[in-house]
Order: sequence, then C-alpha cells, then structure tokens
Amino acid sequence: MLTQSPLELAIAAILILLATAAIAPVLSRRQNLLISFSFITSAVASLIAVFAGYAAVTGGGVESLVLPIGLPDLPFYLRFDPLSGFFVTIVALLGFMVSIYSIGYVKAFVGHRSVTRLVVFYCLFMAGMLLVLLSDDAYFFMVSWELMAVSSYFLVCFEDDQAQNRRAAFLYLLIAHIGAVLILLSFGLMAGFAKGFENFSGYTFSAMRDSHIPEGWAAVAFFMAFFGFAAKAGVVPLHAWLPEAHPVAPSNVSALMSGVMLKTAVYGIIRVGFDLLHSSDWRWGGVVLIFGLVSAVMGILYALLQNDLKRLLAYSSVENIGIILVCVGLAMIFKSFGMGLLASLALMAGLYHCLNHAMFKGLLFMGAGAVLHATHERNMEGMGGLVHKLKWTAPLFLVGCLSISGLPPFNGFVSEWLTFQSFLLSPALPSPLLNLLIPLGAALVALTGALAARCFIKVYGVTFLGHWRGEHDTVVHEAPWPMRIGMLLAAASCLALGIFPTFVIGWLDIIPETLLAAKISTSASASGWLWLTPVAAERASYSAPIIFIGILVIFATVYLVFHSRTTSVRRAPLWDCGFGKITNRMQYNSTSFSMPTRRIYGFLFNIKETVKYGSNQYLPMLNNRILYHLRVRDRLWQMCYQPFSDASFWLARRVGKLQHGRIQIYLLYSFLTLIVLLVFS
Amino acid sequence: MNVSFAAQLNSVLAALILLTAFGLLAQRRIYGLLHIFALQGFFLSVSTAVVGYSAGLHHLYISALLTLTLKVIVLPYILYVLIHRLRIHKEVEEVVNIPTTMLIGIALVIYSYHLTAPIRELSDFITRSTLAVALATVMLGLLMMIIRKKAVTQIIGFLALENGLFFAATSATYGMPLVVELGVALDILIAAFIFGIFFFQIRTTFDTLDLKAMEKLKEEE
Amino acid sequence: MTKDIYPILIESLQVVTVLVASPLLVGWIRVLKCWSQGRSSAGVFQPFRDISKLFIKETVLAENASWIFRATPYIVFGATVMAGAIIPVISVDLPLSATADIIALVALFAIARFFLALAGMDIGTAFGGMGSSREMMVSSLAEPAMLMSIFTVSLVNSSTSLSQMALVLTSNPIVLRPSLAFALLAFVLIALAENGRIPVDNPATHLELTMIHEAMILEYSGRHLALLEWANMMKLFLFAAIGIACFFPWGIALKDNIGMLPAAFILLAFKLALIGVFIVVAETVLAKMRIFRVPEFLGSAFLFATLGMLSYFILE
Amino acid sequence: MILLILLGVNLAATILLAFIGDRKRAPELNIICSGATFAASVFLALSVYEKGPIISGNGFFFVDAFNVYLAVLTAFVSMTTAIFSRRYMRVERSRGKVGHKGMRFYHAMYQLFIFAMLLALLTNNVGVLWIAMELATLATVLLVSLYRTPAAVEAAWKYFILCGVGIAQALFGTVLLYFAAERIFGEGSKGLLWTNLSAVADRLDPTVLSLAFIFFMVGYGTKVGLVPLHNWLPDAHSEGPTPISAVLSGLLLNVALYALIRVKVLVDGATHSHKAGYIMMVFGLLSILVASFSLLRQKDIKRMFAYSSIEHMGIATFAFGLGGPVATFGGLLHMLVHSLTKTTIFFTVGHASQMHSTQEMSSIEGLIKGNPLVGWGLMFGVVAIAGMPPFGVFTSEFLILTASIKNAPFFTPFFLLGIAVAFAALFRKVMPMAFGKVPDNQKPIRVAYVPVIVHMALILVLGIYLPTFLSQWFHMAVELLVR
Repeated sequence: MLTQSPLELAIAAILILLATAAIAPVLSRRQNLLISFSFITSAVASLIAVFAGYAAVTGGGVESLVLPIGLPDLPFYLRFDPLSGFFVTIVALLGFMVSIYSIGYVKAFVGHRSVTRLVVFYCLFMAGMLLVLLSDDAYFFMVSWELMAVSSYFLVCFEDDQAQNRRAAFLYLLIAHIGAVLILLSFGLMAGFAKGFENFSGYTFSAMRDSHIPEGWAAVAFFMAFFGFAAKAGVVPLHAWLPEAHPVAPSNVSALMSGVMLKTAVYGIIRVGFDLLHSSDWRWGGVVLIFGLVSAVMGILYALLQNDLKRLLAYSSVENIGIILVCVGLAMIFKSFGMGLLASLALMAGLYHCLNHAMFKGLLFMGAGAVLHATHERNMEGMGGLVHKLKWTAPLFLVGCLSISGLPPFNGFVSEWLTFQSFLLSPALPSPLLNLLIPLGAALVALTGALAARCFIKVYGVTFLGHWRGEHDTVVHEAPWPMRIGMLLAAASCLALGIFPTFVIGWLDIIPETLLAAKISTSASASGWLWLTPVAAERASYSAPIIFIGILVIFATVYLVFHSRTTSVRRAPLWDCGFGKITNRMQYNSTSFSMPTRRIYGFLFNIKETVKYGSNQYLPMLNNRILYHLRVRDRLWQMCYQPFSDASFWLARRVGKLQHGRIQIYLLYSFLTLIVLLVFS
Repeated sequence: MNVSFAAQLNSVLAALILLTAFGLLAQRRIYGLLHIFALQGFFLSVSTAVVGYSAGLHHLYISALLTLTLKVIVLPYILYVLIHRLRIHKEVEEVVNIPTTMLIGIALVIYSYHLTAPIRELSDFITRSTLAVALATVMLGLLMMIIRKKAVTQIIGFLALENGLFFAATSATYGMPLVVELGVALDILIAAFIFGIFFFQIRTTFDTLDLKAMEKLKEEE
Repeated sequence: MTKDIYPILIESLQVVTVLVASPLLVGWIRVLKCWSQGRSSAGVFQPFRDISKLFIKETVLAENASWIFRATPYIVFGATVMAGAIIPVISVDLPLSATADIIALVALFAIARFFLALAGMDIGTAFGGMGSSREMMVSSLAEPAMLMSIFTVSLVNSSTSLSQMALVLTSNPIVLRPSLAFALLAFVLIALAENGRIPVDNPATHLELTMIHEAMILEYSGRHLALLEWANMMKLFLFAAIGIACFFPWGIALKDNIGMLPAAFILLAFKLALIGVFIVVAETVLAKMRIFRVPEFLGSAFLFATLGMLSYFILE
Repeated sequence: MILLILLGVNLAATILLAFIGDRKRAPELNIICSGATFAASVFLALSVYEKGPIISGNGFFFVDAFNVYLAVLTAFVSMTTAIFSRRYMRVERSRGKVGHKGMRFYHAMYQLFIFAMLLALLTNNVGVLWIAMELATLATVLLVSLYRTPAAVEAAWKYFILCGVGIAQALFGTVLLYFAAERIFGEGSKGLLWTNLSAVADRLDPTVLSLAFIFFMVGYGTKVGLVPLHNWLPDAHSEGPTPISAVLSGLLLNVALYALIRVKVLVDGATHSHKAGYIMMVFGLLSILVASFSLLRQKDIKRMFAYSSIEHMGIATFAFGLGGPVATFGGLLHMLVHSLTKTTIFFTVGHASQMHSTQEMSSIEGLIKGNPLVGWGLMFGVVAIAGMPPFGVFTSEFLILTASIKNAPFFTPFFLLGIAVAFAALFRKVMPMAFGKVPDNQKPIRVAYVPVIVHMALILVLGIYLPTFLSQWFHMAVELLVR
C-alpha cells in the first residue's frame, strides 16, 4: 500500500465506492448482508482515502492525472495537491466513522423499507465528494459536484412517503442546482478568458490559473462562484434548504451532509478565491467576512429557537460554516494587503475549524441518530432523562456539545481561539476603516460562541437531562455496537484534535505555504509541541495538554480527598416548595429555555405566540387548561424566497394566458411575429 | 401577344387576385366564399399560363394546369361536397366589423409593397411588380384565418394563402422547379383529404364546425 | 538549584494564595456590607467556617440526579483552580501563565459555567432550568463585551497574555489612556454580571423568581455545595485579579525577583480591599434590576468597550 | 444505393402496413422495418465517416456529417419507439381505444412519418425539404386525433392549421431563396440545391436572404415550437398516442431545427452579419423563459413534458444562434441528447399514465414502488432533462452556458432564470409521482423495458464519455456550420 502514490490510493478508494454502488442492487434481496458488506467496504475505502489525503498533505507535492473519459477534447483532469488532500482527509475520516456507524444504524430500517437505494446513493455520495476534491477541470468538477448533489438528494428523500420529506429534498436540490449553475457560469467566465477556450482546453483549472482576467470580470466570476458555493454551504440567506433537508435525511447521511458535504463548498471557495483567481481587492474578503458573520449569528440564533433536535443541529451547521467563512474572509483581506503570515493564520483557523466541525457535527448527528433510534422522536420537547438510559450515547454526545461550544480542551476551542487571534492581529492592517470594523466582527464571533454554548446546554439539558417529558414512557434502548464505535471514534478525535493542535498545524502548514507563500508552523510550534503560539510566545499562547491534565489532576485530587472520608450520600425527592408532587410537565423545556433569546432577539424572527384558556368542564369558573402555542418562522424566508416563488407563479399565470385556447389568437401571434420581424429587419 | 402586353395582362390578373383576396375577407356566405376562392384559383392559373407563355417556359403550363385542376376544380368540389354532406351550407357566418378588416387589409398591402420594394429592383422579370401582390395575398389569407370563426372558412383562408404562395412562385421566379411544384401540389392534395376527414371528425365530436367549440385546450386560469 | 525550584515554588504559592484569599475577599465584602447596614458582622473568616461545615455535612442527592450532577462540582472547582494557577496574582513570572491567554481563561470559566448550567437542568425542576437559562443569557451577552474589552487592552499591550500585559504596563511609564479607562469600565460591568453581583443577580437572596446562580445550585448540598461555593468565591477573586493584572498591575513581582514578593502581597491585599469597598458601595447604591434590563446593562458594557477600541485608534 | 434502401424500406413498410397493420405480428414488422432503416443509416453514416460528404441521385441527395448524424438518430429513435409502441399500443388496443382500422392507420402513418423526416434530412433540395416537412406534418396530424376524443380532435386541428400556416410561410421563404439563387444559377432545379447555394452563399443577395430568413424563421420556427409560435405543440403532444408524442418531441422538432440551421448558414454567408443569429437567440431565449414558466402550473403529465421540449428546443436554438465552435458543438449535442432523453421520458410517462389510466399528475403516485423501471426511468429522465450530470443534457448545457457567458453575457441571466424555473417546476411535479405509496388506482401493466434501459444507458454514457468518432462527427458538423 505504501508504494502507491496518494492519487492512486484516492482513485482506488473511489473505485471501491463506485463498485459497491454497482454491486448493491444485486444483493438487494438479502438486506442484512447488503448492509454489512457495503458499509464495511465503504469504511475500507474511506480508510484508504484517509491515508491518501494524509499522504498528499504530508508529501506536499502535486500529482495530476488525465483520465481517458469525458469530452474528447476535454478529458477528466485529476489533481491532488495538499489542499485537496486535506479536504479528502476530512471527508474520508468522517466517512470512515459514519460508515461504521451505519452498519448499526441502517439495520433499523430492515423490515420497514428496502435500504438498497440508501446504500447505492450513500456510496455514490461519498464517491462524488471525493471526486469533487480531486477534479481539476471545470467540466469534471461540475459532474462530480452534481453527482454529489443528486445522490444526496435521493438520500434526503429516502423516506419518501412523507410529503414533508419530499418538499425538503426538492428545496434542497433546487437551491443546490441554482448554486451549481452559478458556479458553472463562473467557470465559464474564467474559461472564457483562458487560452484555448475555442478548443475546449480553457476549461482546465491550470488554464484558468494562468489566465489574466480583467479586475471587473474577475470580481463577477468570484462572486458568482462564491454565491454558488454559498448556496451549497448554507450561508444565510441561502440556507433555507439546510434546516429542511438535514433533519429528514437518515442520520448517518445528515452527519455526512452537515459534517463534510458543506466543506466541499468551502473547498470550492478557497480553490477559486486563493488558487484560480489572483486578486488584490480586499472587498472580496470583506463580502465573504460579512456573509460569514451574518450566517454565524443568524444560524446560532435560529438554532436556539428550534425544538427539533436535528433541525437545531442543521442550523448550527449554518453557524459553523459562517465561522469558517469569517476566517476565509479574514485571510483574503490579509492576503490582499500582502500580509502573508497573518493570512495564513486566518486560513489555518478556517481549515482547522473545517476539520473540527466535521468531527463534532458528525458526532452530534450520529448521536442524534442514536437518540432517534432509541426514542423514535425528533422533538426535544418529548425527551428527557436519556442520560440514565443511554449509557454510551449520553457521554459521547456531551463530548460533541462541549466541542461545538468551544470549550477547552476540546477541538472546537482551538479553532475558535485561532480565529480570535487572527482577529486580534487585524490592527496591523493599513486601512483605518478595516481597523475599526473588523473588531466588531470579532465581537460578533464572541457572541456566536456564547450563544452556541447556550444552545448546546439546551440541547443536552432538554434531551438527556431531567425527566422524560413525553406523554408515555417509551422503551428506550441503547444503540448497537457499530453505532457506538462510530461515535466513539468521532469523540476521540474531537479530544485528540483539541489536545494536540500543534501537530495538526504543523501537518497543515503546507497548504497556506502553497496558497499564500507563508507558513506559520515555524512560529506556531516554536516553543515545542506543548505550546501553541501562533505568532509569538509573548503575543499569545495556549497549551491544551496542560489544561486538560491540570483539570484532571485537580478533579482527581479533590475527588480522592473527599472519598477517603466516609460521608454518607443520600438520595431524596426533589424539594417541591411545600406544594404537591412536582410533575414532569413542570420542568424547563426547550421552549422555555430559549425564551430569553426570543425576548432579546425576537425582532429578527417572525414569532407568533398565542395563549388560549380552556375551561374545565366540571368547574367552569376555573381556567385550568392553558394552551400555549408558539410559531417561529424564518423572516428571511418571507423576504428572500416567498417573493421569488410568488413572482414565479404570478408570471406563470401571465404566461399561461398565452395559451388561450383560441386558434385565431395563435394565428395572430404568428402573424404579429412575422410583422414585427419584418419591421425590424 | 407581346411581352409588354403579357406584363399588362399579368398586372390585371394580379389586381384581380388581390380583389378576390379582399372579397374572401368580406364574404359572409359559405358558397359565396367558395366561388370567390375558385375564381382566385382561376386567375392564378391564367396568370401562370400567361407568364409561361411570355417567358417561354413550358413547364409553367403544367403548373397552370395543376393549379386549374386543383384550385379551381378539385378543391372547391371537395369543399362543396363536404359542405353539402355536412349540411353546413345554411350557416351564415357573422364577420365582425368588415370596414376595420378592410382597413387592416389595405395597410397590409401597403406594407407588402414596402417590403418587396427593394427586391423589385433586383428582378428583371416582367412579373416583378406582382411580388407585392403575392405577399399581400399571403397576408390577407392569414388575416382571414385570424378573423374567421368556422373551420371551413379557416380552411378557405388557408388555401387562399397557398394561392398567394403559388402566385409568388410564378411571379417572382417564373415558377419553382417542377419536382417542387409537383410535390407541393401533392401535399396540398393530401391536406385537402385530411381536412375533409377532419370536418367529419369535428362534426361528429362537436356537432358543429364552429371553432368556438374547440377552445378547451388551454392553460387554466 | 533555586532556579529549578523557583517556578514550582511560585506556582504553589500562587495556588495557595488563590485558594485562601478568595474566601477572605468574600468575608471582607460581607463584613463591609454589615458595617454599611449597621449590623454586626461574623468576621472575615466566616466563609471558611461555612465551607468547612458544608464539607462534613451529609450530601443529599435528588432522586433524578445523574453522574453529570455529581461530577459538576469537581469540574467547576477544577476549572476554577486551573484558572487560578494561570492568572498572575503576585508575580508575572508564573510558569503556567503561558498555558492560557486571557481568551483561553475566559473559556476556562465557560467550562465551569457550562457544567453548572447542565447540572441545573439535570434534576428536572423549574428552578434549575430557569437558572441555567438565565445564566447562559447573561453570559452570552457578556461575551462580546468581554472580547471587545480584551481587544482594547491587547491593542495597548499587543498581547493577550496576562503576564505579558502586566509586564508591559509596569515596565513602561504611566500614561493616561482613555482607551484603557473605557475598557476598565466595561470590564467592571462584565465582572459584576459574571459573578452574579448586584445589579444583575443577588448572591444573598433565595427569592425564587430573581435567582440566577442560586437557582442552578439549589439542589446541591454537603461537600458538593462547598466546592461550588468555594469555586464561586475564587471566581470573584480571579476576576478581581484579572482586573488588577490588566489595569493596575503596579506592584506585582517581576521576573526572578523574590524580594518583591512581600511587597506584592501587601499591595495585592490593599487593592483587593479597595475592590471590596467598591463592590459594597456599588451594591448599596444600586438595586437589583429586572432580568430583561440586563441586556441594556451589558449593552452599555459593550458600548464602553467599543468606545475604548475606537478611542485607541482615534486618539492614541 | 444505401440511400434508396434507407428511404425505400419506410415507404414500402408504409404501404404494407396500411393493409396488414392490424395483424397480430404487425408491431414486430414495424420494429423490423425500423431496424432495417437504422442499419442502413448506420452504413450510410460509416461511409460518410470514411469518405466524407456524399452527393447522389443527380444531386438530389446530399449527406454530410451534420445530417447523417441526425438521420442515424432519427432511425434509431424510431426503432426504439417502435419497440415501445408494441407493448404500449397493445394495452391501448386491449382497452378499446383503437380499433383495427386505427391500428392499420397508425402503423402506416408511423412509417410514413419516419420516411418524411429522413427525406427532409437527406435531401439536397431546399424545396423537397419543404415538401418533406409538410408531409411529416400531414402524416402525424391524423395520428394525433387517433383516439377521436374531443380534445384529440381539437389538438389535431390546431396542429394542422398552425403548422400548415407556418410551413406555408417557409414556402414563401423558399420562393424568395430560389428568387435570389435564380439570378446566379438561372432557371431550373440547380438553384434549390443546398450544395450549390452554400457554395455561392456570399454572392446571394443579402436583402432577399434576410427577408427569406424571416419567413423561414416563422415557418420552420413554428415546427420547432419556438415561442410565440409554439401553441400547437403542447396540445398535439398531450393528446396523441404516446409513441407519437415521443417521436414528435424527439425527432420532428430536431428535423425542423435542422432545416432552420441549414438556411441560417446560407443567410449568414450572404449577409456577413450575425443578424440571423440574434434573431435565433431571441427566439430561443423567449422559448426558454415562456416554456419554463408554463411548466410551473401544469396538471397534465404529457403536456408538461411538451413544454419541456419547447424549452430545450429554445436552448438548442439559442446555442446555434450564439454561433462559435463551442456553442455549436453544444447545440448539436443538445439535439442528440434531448431527443434520447425526451423519448425516454415519454416512454415512461406513457406507461405511467396507462398504469393509472389518466394523464392527470395529481392521480399518479408511487411509481417507483409500483414499477421500479417506470419510476426510476421517469426520475432519472427528469434528472437528466433538468440538466444534471452525469447525463448528456448536462454536457451540452455546460458548453452552451459557458459559451453564452463568454459571448453574450447579458443574455445569460435570463437563460439561467429559465433553467432554474424549469428545474423547479419539473421536480416539483415529478417527485410526488415517482415517490410515495402505491395508490389504489394503479394497475400493473406489461412494460417495454428495452427502450428505456437502452436510452438511459446512452444518455449516461454521453454524459461522461463522448466517443471519439462522435466528437469527430460533431467537429465536422461544426466546421460546416461555423465559418
């Protein structure tokens, strides 16, 4: 295996995935065998791809290959460079965990519906994501990109008998497709300025790299690509599909979609912004930064108000993509002023967050899947107390919550810290306006971080803690072993990535070096692997291992001190303030937990609260039934989507009048067309 | 018959064809329409023969003969039989606002003249001035199809339009190559059979040949 | 030899100082408060007595409490002590101070808060959830202001490491900086909110509907409660220490200078005493505000911090 | 020789089937004849590929890379449609929708229609091209009204009248063309031969040719189904038997567009301007927009795909109007893949509506569960037709879009809007049909597997791999069309 080059390994992985997809229908009569076989092979393929990606980044070289298929003058070009390698690693790493998880998860469908479709498109989806990262010409990129979109679309509407699922999948595919066409146009624009457009060779990325595009057109190309990719990444206001599609997909698929599919869009933005186009206009970065900030804040606020577990996680993905884009935007701004070192710090923060988000969001979605598996419930209002029943899932999910809330020593904190560090370096920019504005962005990121913590306390507190909130006590059973292993691996990597950031940064450093010609590892690990010092030790430093060990030691010491003595611990009922028994209905739930948020940030949403008093039929003078109804809607939906949809249907009605039914009118059209054309010729 | 006389004769025939085209626009009765249409075909045929004679192109005689057979005898006969068999001869069509239609028609003639003016300069044929009339006949036929409401009248409008095309072919170019002429004639013949079949189909399915019955296929409001 | 022992020595001294001085600070505040209200006090050592009494008392757990509820006191205590080992209190030459800069320190406090809030949710009462929800609301509002304040301070010192900040401030001549003044103002407001002092929360009350911090730990008893109380006292002390390191570090012991340590202790005690006076004055003058006025309160903190940042760029 | 076989087989089959078209084995005969035509067309294509353009029959026939590829496509699709029609018409017949006479008529006219299209493609004479186009219309008119329902008769009538009028205008254009050519070639049929015309294109009078082009545009444009001349198309496609809808959509529109392009080459040569191209772009764009918005509110499944055909013909017209090698390549490819894809869709749609005995989309449901081939075929057909890779339509749209943003960036947003709306409309309607539970009104029927699978495989292959000979072919055609 070691004799193979990274690209060969990656291709092997993709071929295994495609072959699995092709074999799957043959096995469709034996569903259990199909599940075990295909998910094990896809796990193996992912593992191979992890090695490939890792080796590509470590090797730092560029490998390319031309496949003999595609258009005759435009065969499929493949290229494996450190940037692709890094993203391949992310995709494959989470893919590996999720594949293992799926062995357990998908078996729950057996007997209810055929899983052949799920298996086929799962493999195609994985292969599509990897191909996107490897492709090196516009055509192949688009083919892979849409392969990814279509296969994930079929995965989203896997449980197709519910209209809601179909609607979600439809919305997803629509927005994805519009985004894809924008990307395509952007490539078309770049190819148009490249050499050899007429004989198809302008479509290769290498031709685009070498082309000189006028500044104005370059901006058009960049923003088309940015919005195209943003539609896939779920950047506000193009995020509408995300909270619809992720919840209805099977949880293993949501984990992949949220954890890694969104990253391919980030990859695209980085590829176009740093590699294909060479601009020195800081406004590009500024726009990316602003969209990132808006997504981060809005995403987490929306997440806070959700009661559906997976929907909440989906919104939180919007937030995290926002943070990644903030870093990318900062890097672009730094780059435009020629500050390579700072740019690479910001880019590093972004890339690190990509990796982290893949891990903890994958973990959380897998956890959500385990909860769903156990309770058949997505609404958090009907859960609670699962910590007592799900002995494995509960702590693993907690790890995910801690990571995503940016708490040391887990991984989320590292990237958040790096982000703040790059923000804190913005005063070095030679533009006074940016000096004043960028810190405000930092404040918004801080707000996002704090709200994320609040949000995930709600998630964990309402789902796992307290008493069961549902109407009847359902039988809750812990997830099978493959699911636990998948989550365990993700949790372990969350911790590892949090504790050993210096290694990761040293590994990744080749990427900013190739893109920006500046590297930070010389300063970042200057004080040894224990200390992360991105710029200089005097400037800022962080040592995750010491914090981790420190807290553990103190914890252990205190615990041992107290447990050497024999003080009795007694269980007692809750204090009920002297009234009657406290019932489960009196607990704080998701809606009440987020009430302060609704009060403070309510103006951003479309909130309708209604309270109805129902009277008791025996004692009419007492109003003892109070019905509270809350509806929170996305205001952006009404602002950005509703008008489009309405206008389309309005236009459709208008256009429909053309087909009036009277043949004379049709003849008149023909006649008038003739007259008009004759007049204008 | 010298060339200039032939040209004059051709102009007169062109004027007559134009007149019949207007006549078709104005006529309400079905039999009346049929007669005018046959007359138009006759003029066309004569005009073709005159051109053939004056230019010395003998294949145009075949064209003239074809026209005569098809447009003056066969098609009006088929239509006559159909009208008779389907008992629609009593239906008198309401043609709205004839004066306006006439005005539009005159505007179309002027417009056709305007359009063909640059082309006239190119041609050295005796018939060159009649191209405008041919185009006008085509457009008037189209106009007729637009304003009429019955299937039969629409077909007559369609055939009048084809007459205009024929006239264009003879007047502008001294006729198309024979193979084309024959093919076109064959097509028209087939078309005639098809609309014959159609009249029966429409009659049996809708009980009327009024086009109002056939406005069901449309986009819903 | 001393070279090797010195870091360990100073680190232990630091941790012991934090552990011991924090109840003292709280005791001092209570004493001052009694005096200001014309009551006789129980003395500055009363917190010690409270804690030690709680340690030997029986621990009563709610029926529904899970392992999270039981682990929380230890985690909170651990995180707070860890923070105490990092913030330079008596000397800038603190070996562990490079472990975390001020942003990471804030995150350490966030761990403690995270688990406290989870523990509040764990037992399944309305009070616990209410406390968690409100606590997280306050913290989420305080966070941006905190960051802006840090931003301003780091602009002045071009560092986010507390030791470095203190070192830069003390080693340079004293300059009056409007930016630092604004940042200090913001920091004070944030610290009051974070530590649950009046006007945001009242640590002395168990009045049901106004509780924030107390609501979360309502079900704790015995040694768990002792640990939480102690951690809470340390937190107050550490915020005071952060304020001192960022804004008034003069007097802190510099590198390899054991001789300065006694003076540093005395000055620290003096500064803390002053802070105690300030807190008591503030709590006497102000009334606790309604919970939904807190956003305005913290909003003004954010405003001050931003003004500080702006005035750095515009005026300095 | 091959040419005669190619055309003769159809003609003979027409006559034969007119008498025995209702026999038990008539569908098989239909398939065999179409297969023979296909084989002949492949031979023809091979000889063109090896030896270059062929002129034969005293200049009457002219075969070059452009029309031979369309001829092969026509022969191929007519063969697969014949296979499809075997099972489809059997069901229709068993349900009493067509009688003996109807079957005879159906089979004969089917072959006549194919003959007319092949003649239109292969002839060198612009006048004969017109005749063949008219013949193709006439052959299908009565097929549209085969079921004799009021809607079918109405649709056929509209088809007949509108296309008749349209094509009459094309005849006027032909007359004008001949008029211009006569000044160079003099009297006789030489002046209508395309090979001659294209050789002297730059000497033809520009005024006459631009006038002629307008008549051609309106005339053949009506047959292509370009907005605002399209009104017959949704009616005719939705009311006829589905095999006829498939060949109308997949083949006839292509042939009409072929005629238009042939003329455009002449006009471009004569006028030395891009005016004709602009006219085609405007028509194309208008078709894309109107068709895509119309798609949004459709209720009838075949009607919806008829509008989709208008949209795609608009795309192809736009591409040829755009000119340039990339766009022209894209346009040629688009004609090919649209034809294959749309016929696949009509095959599945036909079976789907037979399964539910209705064309109302709201009553069709659960196709994937009911019959996986029909369900997935429809689903993938729509995925393909909506322009998603890895299917061929994406390839052509990719080329056209990129060329359009390079050469006509201000048209592109409208193009994009059209594509997006059409995409939304199609998926919105198709998802509930393909997915979901099997409803009560669904009945299993015997389905033609071969055509659907073969077409889907071809579209898939064309999306990721264009064989060299095909692309060589296209390049040869592009060279003919782009000067």
